[in-house]
Amino acid sequence: MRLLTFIFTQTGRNVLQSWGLQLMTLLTVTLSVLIFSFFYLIYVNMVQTGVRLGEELRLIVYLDSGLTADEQILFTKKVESFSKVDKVVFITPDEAFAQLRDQLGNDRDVLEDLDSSFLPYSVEIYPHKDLKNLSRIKDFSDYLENLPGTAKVQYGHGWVERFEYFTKLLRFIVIISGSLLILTTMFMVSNTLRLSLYARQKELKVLRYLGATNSYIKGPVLIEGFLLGFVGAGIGLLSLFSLFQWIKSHFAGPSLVNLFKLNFLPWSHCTAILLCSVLLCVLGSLLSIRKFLKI
Amino acid sequence: MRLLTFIFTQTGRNVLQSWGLQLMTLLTVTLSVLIFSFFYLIYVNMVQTGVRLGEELRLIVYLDSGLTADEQILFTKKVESFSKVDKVVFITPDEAFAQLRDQLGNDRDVLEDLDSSFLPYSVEIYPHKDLKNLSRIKDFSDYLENLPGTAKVQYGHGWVERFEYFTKLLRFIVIISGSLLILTTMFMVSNTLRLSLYARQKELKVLRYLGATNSYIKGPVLIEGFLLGFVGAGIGLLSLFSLFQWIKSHFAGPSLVNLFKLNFLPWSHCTAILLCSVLLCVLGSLLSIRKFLKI
Amino acid sequence: MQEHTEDRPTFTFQPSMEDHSEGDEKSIIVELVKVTKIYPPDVVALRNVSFTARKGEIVFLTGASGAGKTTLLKLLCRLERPTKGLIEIGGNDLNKLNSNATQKLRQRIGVAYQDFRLLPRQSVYQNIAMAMEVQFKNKKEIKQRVLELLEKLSLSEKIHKPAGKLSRGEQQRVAIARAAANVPPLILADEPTGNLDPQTTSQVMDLFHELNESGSAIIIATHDKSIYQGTHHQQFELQQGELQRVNS
Amino acid sequence: MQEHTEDRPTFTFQPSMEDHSEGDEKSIIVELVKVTKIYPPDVVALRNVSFTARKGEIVFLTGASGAGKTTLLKLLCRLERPTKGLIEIGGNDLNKLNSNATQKLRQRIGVAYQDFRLLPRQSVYQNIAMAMEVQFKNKKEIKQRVLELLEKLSLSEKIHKPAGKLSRGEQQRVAIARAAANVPPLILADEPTGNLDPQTTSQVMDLFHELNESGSAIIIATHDKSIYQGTHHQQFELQQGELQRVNS
Ligand SMILES: Nc1ncnc2c1ncn2[C@@H]1O[C@H](COP(=O)(O)OP(=O)(O)OP(=O)(O)O)[C@@H](O)[C@H]1O
Ligand SMILES: Nc1ncnc2c1ncn2[C@@H]1O[C@H](COP(=O)(O)OP(=O)(O)OP(=O)(O)O)[C@@H](O)[C@H]1O
Ligand SMILES: [Mg+2]
Ligand SMILES: [Mg+2]
Repeated sequence: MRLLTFIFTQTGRNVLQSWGLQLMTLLTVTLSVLIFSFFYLIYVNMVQTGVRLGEELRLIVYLDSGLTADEQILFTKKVESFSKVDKVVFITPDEAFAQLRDQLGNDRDVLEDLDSSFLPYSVEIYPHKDLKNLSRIKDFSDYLENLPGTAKVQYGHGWVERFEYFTKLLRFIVIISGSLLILTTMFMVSNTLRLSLYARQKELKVLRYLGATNSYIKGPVLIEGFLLGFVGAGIGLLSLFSLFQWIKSHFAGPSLVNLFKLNFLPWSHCTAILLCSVLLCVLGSLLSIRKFLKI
Repeated sequence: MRLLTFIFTQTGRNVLQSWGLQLMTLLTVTLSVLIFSFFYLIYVNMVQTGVRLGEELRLIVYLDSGLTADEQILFTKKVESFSKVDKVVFITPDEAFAQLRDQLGNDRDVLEDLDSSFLPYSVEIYPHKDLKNLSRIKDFSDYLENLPGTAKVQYGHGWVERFEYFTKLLRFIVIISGSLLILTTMFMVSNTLRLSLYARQKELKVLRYLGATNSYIKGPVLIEGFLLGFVGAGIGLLSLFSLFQWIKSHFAGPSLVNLFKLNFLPWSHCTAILLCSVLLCVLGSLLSIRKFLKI
Repeated sequence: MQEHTEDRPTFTFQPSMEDHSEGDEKSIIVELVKVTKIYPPDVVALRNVSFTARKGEIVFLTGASGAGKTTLLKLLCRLERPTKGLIEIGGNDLNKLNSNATQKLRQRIGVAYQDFRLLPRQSVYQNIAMAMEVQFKNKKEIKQRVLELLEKLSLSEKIHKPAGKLSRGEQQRVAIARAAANVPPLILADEPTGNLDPQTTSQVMDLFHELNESGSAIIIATHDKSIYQGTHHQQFELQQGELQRVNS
Repeated sequence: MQEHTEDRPTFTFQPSMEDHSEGDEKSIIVELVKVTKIYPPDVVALRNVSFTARKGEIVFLTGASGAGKTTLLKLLCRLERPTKGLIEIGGNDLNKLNSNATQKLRQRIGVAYQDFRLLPRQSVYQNIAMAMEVQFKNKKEIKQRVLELLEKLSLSEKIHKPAGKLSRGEQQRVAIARAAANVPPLILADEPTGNLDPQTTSQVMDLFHELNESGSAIIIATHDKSIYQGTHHQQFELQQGELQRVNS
């Protein structure tokens, strides 16, 4: 009991005595967590947007105009049975016409006075998630091309390529800046810990000379490390949340809600970040005083 | 002359004696410059892509089908005289038909068996750069709508909105992460300078006690600051360049070359970054020893 | 203190402990057997030193500058390890102590270092109290003891001043007060009067004698003849690392 | 040195300088007039101290611990500023010196601090050489002088050891050697023999006498009677901040 009381008194005293340094260390941790989680947030949202965009990918098979209704259904069944396909939708020329009108958007006037008869029957194929990859889609398209009854296979070449390229680039940038940042952050936190160590090594040494036990020295350092990690990460995450809310309210584009729906990090991730921060700070603190326990 | 020799000897000695710390400081500066210029590079490329995309923006005015050739030319003149317009292109139904085919891409089959006669005459208007802003475009479109002879004004609502939204968001993210980083970096560099100060304040004090003049103390610190800023920023920029080259060679998507053409920072910007780094390091170093000159 | 009984070192002598023999042979507190200390690579600070100090004794250690006095004292509180030889304190072989046992041992040795090792930003009070805090003494007891010591060393006025703002002589007395705070069974004082005038020196020596009477063994390394000349205490001289007894 | 002539302070006395009078009155080097030093908020370290030291004199300053000796010496090398009063060194009013002039002044005063102020990681050689390097002496001259001093203080063996690994007495001698390195016109020594045995003390005093003969004025603050008793040198005593002449 006495040990605990002493440890808490000691911690309080340390924090009060070197509050300038403590504040600096706290700020460092806060900034680091903020930056890290900011990038993580961007990454997560990017991946989600990617998934959402990927879901819109489909292949369209135009069927030979000579096919009978039975053959059409047979064809659909055949494709459906293929394991790499999620969903197959059969589309009549009327439906295709409506779709085209939507696709043309404001240009739809060009279709006035036309009817759907010039469009062929077609089948929309939503490929399985694991197929959503440029080269695989290409193979699949070639396969469909060779099926009897296929007139033409079509998918957004350009769109898929562009998307692939763009997400690849973006992921790359996020990963590179992320690693740069994590490197920098670790460097920074360890620097700051070293700095606060410099300020206190004399005190720790003297305490050892006077016979302070390991727990007497470790105790306050542990608690400080814990508080540092917890409060630092807490403030960092809260700032991120406010920032996120602000961005969201600022950029609420109704027409794009679907594509760019921004989500905050789920609770579980926030908790994980908090725990990691606490763990790292405690470990860092303990590591930084390790050499004094050998005196 | 002797002063100079002494200063250089002293600098060399300092660097050799505390090379661990010096290396750490150098690494800090390098990382900071790398991170800063990395973000700057992203920002610059983003803006360039934005400009390139913006250049593709145009409004299309469909003209009343009843207009005579003279009236059409008159209309074009009228729009051309409008100061906020860069270029006006008159488009015949044939040209529009060809364009539409291009626009439809792989869907162009739907236009088979049709001829251009169902399309109206139209005028393509490339607005002035400073008009490329969602709300202004809207106003301009309304204005055109009310011109006599206009059947319909059309522009890529969705595209412009999306683009506006996306670049706004991206710029926002880059600016926020940039400022976070600059904050962190400044914090880091000043921390590191403080750390190296701790290690040397005793020496500087003793030198003052022994009668070292201002220049004797400032000299080596100045040179060290200069070397630090120069070498640090140099390595940082070189790393960025290698990284850039790698990304570029890795992501050379021929089909997208036009849209995502990546450019490295121009020479002038590199030089500016280098100079800023040198200036900051020298200033920081001088500031950090200022208090010793008062002893 | 009760929750710590189990990890208390076997070294448990205390000032109040009864002599186990009650005869003419008092119990041995410090014993060095053929101790050699070589600072790497080749500085021989102590050479084959054997030495014994008993409970309640005062021992003076003299010798030229650089003879090895401080090294000998550092070996006793395990700030340095001997290159060869055996050191026992209160019957414990110092080579066999683990980290926590070493700390428990240090709690029972009060050391006034030659370079003081005070915390310059902490107050005089805090500097002295620290020695008692690490032993979980209670606040009231600490305050009482610190005030008493400061009174004896005429430092009462400086109680709340940071130690770094005292004169060297005042700092030296704070270091001595810290060593004496716990009334430890063994006190090591390294040049305790180097910065003190004769009057203050006698105050310090009075304190040492008082501690000695309450049962502490005291080892004093010094150049100051005035404090050992004409006393009956044991006196050893170090000459280039070799120990010689001067009187008996 | 020639490019520095213009910013050399007007304080230009040198050991070789001729006395300007050649009469029985030697030139005054240090002059304090009614100097009071109060450390904020309320520690009166010196009270109305007036004091004069002349070229080629040795002056001993005694007084109890905390009497103000160190404070007086710190005022002379401008590490502290007086609260009231006038201090002149070599005819320069210390209150009127700017930063660079202060440094030039310090180059002409050798100080052996009570707490040494050596750089623990630098070698003994480097610690002493530093004092000469800041005056842009050339390498050969520096080496020669350092070796000579170490020889005189029996530290030749330790020349390449880091100062932090020396015994306190050895460190004290390094501090003294550093103060003497430039053969400055004024030497301040604060408790220079506190950690030294009698034999080493006499080596140090020999060095001081030698410097004195070559023209340096020396002010020594000390508690060690053996170094001033029976000498003809001036002796002052500080009592709670007030200065009194003991002999003449
Ligand atoms: N950490 C160390 N590393 C290397 N050599 C050391 C170290 N500490 C002391 N020495 C050397 O060991 C010898 C004995 O040093 P010690 O400090 O024991 O002397 P001392 O008797 O206390 O002298 P003093 O009276 O000057 O304090 C000296 O020659 C010293 O230079
Ligand atoms: N920086 C400081 N701030 C406040 N008080 C101080 C400071 N330095 C010294 N003092 C006080 O001024 C008085 C004179 O101190 P000084 O160091 O001059 O004494 P001293 O004569 O050198 O003593 P000693 O023989 O112990 O070295 C002492 O009471 C001391 O506590
Ligand atoms: Mg010693
Ligand atoms: Mg003093």
